[in-house]
Amino acid sequence: MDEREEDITESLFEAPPMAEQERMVEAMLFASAEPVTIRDMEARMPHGCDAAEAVAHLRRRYEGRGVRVVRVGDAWAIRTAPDLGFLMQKETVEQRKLSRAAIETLAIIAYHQPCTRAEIEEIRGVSVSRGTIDQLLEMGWIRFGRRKMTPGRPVTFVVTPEFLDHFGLESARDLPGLKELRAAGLLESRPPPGAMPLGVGGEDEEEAGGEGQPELFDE
Amino acid sequence: MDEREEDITESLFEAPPMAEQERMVEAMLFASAEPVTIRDMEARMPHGCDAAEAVAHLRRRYEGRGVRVVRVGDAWAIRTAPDLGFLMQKETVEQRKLSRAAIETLAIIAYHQPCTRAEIEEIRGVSVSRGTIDQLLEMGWIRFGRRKMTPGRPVTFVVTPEFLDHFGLESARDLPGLKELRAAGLLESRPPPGAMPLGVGGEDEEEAGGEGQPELFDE
Amino acid sequence: MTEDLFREDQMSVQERLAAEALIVDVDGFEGPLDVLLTLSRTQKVDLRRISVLQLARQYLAFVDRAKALRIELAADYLVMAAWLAFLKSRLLLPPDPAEEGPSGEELAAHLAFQLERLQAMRDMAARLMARDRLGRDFFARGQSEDVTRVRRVTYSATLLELMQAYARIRTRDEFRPFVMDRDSVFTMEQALERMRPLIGFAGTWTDLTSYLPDGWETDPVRRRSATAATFAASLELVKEGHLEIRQAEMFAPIQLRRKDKH
Repeated sequence: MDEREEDITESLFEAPPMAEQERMVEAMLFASAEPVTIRDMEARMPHGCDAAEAVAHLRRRYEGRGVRVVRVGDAWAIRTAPDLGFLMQKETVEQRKLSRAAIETLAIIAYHQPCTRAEIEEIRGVSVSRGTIDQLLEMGWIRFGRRKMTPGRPVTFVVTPEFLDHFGLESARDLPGLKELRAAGLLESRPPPGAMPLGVGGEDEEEAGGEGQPELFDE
Repeated sequence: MDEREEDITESLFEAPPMAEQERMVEAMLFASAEPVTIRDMEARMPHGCDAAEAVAHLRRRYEGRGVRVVRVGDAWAIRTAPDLGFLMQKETVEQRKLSRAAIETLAIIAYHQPCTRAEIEEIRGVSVSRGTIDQLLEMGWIRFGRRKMTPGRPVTFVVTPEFLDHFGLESARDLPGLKELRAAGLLESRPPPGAMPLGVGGEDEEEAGGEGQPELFDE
Repeated sequence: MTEDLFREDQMSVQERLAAEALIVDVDGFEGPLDVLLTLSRTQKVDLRRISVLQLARQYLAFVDRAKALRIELAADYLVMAAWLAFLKSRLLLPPDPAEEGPSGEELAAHLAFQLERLQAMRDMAARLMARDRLGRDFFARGQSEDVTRVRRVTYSATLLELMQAYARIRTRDEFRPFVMDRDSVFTMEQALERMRPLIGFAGTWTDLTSYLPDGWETDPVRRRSATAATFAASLELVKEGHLEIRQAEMFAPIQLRRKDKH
């Protein structure tokens, strides 16, 4: 603790050598089960450290080892190499069984985020059953995003860092097949021409939005 | 998992190379919640492995690094290098659930900000203890807003960026309304009591964003 | 004429069998779009090359079959059937230039797009779930280290708890907004409003009671309220620097005077 204070007060001195910074980052990432942000690491390191560079070094060092340094959104974590999963039966946590509706809803949110409830319904062609969104929220895989700037300002859903961590994704941009889907135009929202029977969205959105908020967010 | 069985039955084949065994030991020591014995490791590794030797290799590899392989009784574990303990303060934070009074008060402030103590009490229907507000202030989830321009000029409370950060919101306006809560299945479907004077005007809300006011603390 | 056309494309044996097979687990389907997607697979082509006309026939066969077997279909299945019948007629008949709205081809293209999009999302969902997953294929640190003796207590709450708390309050049965009998209450705001224009004339010390509003001096309840409000308003004006206030001794009359700005 003394070292740290010293470094803050005597910031005229240089930051520790990069090898030392790498050790610090290594210790912090090892100690935490959750991903740690660069900002968080730097807040704990002596003044003048470059945690991002230290992590980059560390990541290379662990290539091919039994644990890996992985990126999760804005943060970093150490995770075991997936090919060694068979050793870990003891650690395996019971995976909660998700319904098909929940899995599809999750995928739609991930690929279309920020995504409104009406959009989910439009894509699936059925209304989102009570409890599906609830379950995904509770698992911490989705959260509320910014409201859509469309009439009624409906709430949106986006995926969380926990989602990325769980599925081993660096960012939502790394979702499998994202580029192909975009190239095929399957992520555009295309308004249905005239009256389509599957436009569960249209009307609902109007309703959900139109009245949803004025009482709460009086403008 | 198949690999393992294969290795057990086909033990005529050689054990994996030592580098591979070292990876396995590394992953197990990392992921295990408790120190692991050599016997335990070998039981989980393919047949013919020498966990003790693999641990010895791993231990040497970690010499001088940010974490070390240490012996705990007759088992092994990965631990932070002692000189880096100062980085670990954050990991020993104790988490407690917020009391019901506190979370209700917080919810009211979030939905109605800027919000006076009297308004909180009117909505909750019971008085708000001083400790509750103090706790929320201390946690940095609420702060003082602009004084109300009503007689007595009571202080108001608003939520902070830390609050938004903790709850993964981009703004307090992204909180779902009652109707949306119900739609998401978070609320039993009973309509809210009719005409409730919800929320303070838009103007006030705008002002909440303003800077902390010096005259706030003039009493 | 349209009727004839319908009769002409009676379902083939194959379609009838396909429809029958679907009927078996109609409960297993998630709405008409799901059924359409399943039906489209029998065409064994890329979804982009799907024949929407043929698909419409297959779906109508499915609905007819359900009716024949006296299976109750949910309303949205029947809405879809009606719409597909309409679409079919649009696709079969030569376009009528006088007719409003999108063409049959446009509608068919959009339906094909919806099917392709739903299929894509299902594929992606499957790819997602098949990925290496935390806690199953790869693992986080298993051991939390107790390195320092410093223990800070932090309080946590989830967004769900926050929203549920709010919902709980807002839907509480016994909740009633507090309402007062306003008839005999003179508020401070009213008093302020009344006094502001008057105080400009109070160059000399004047008794506070002279500021009471008309009709509030006699009834004791009203008089009490008006006096309190006027007194509170006076204090407010003093605080703002517009007024001076004095009282010679306990229970003596309270007097007011305009304060001149320097």
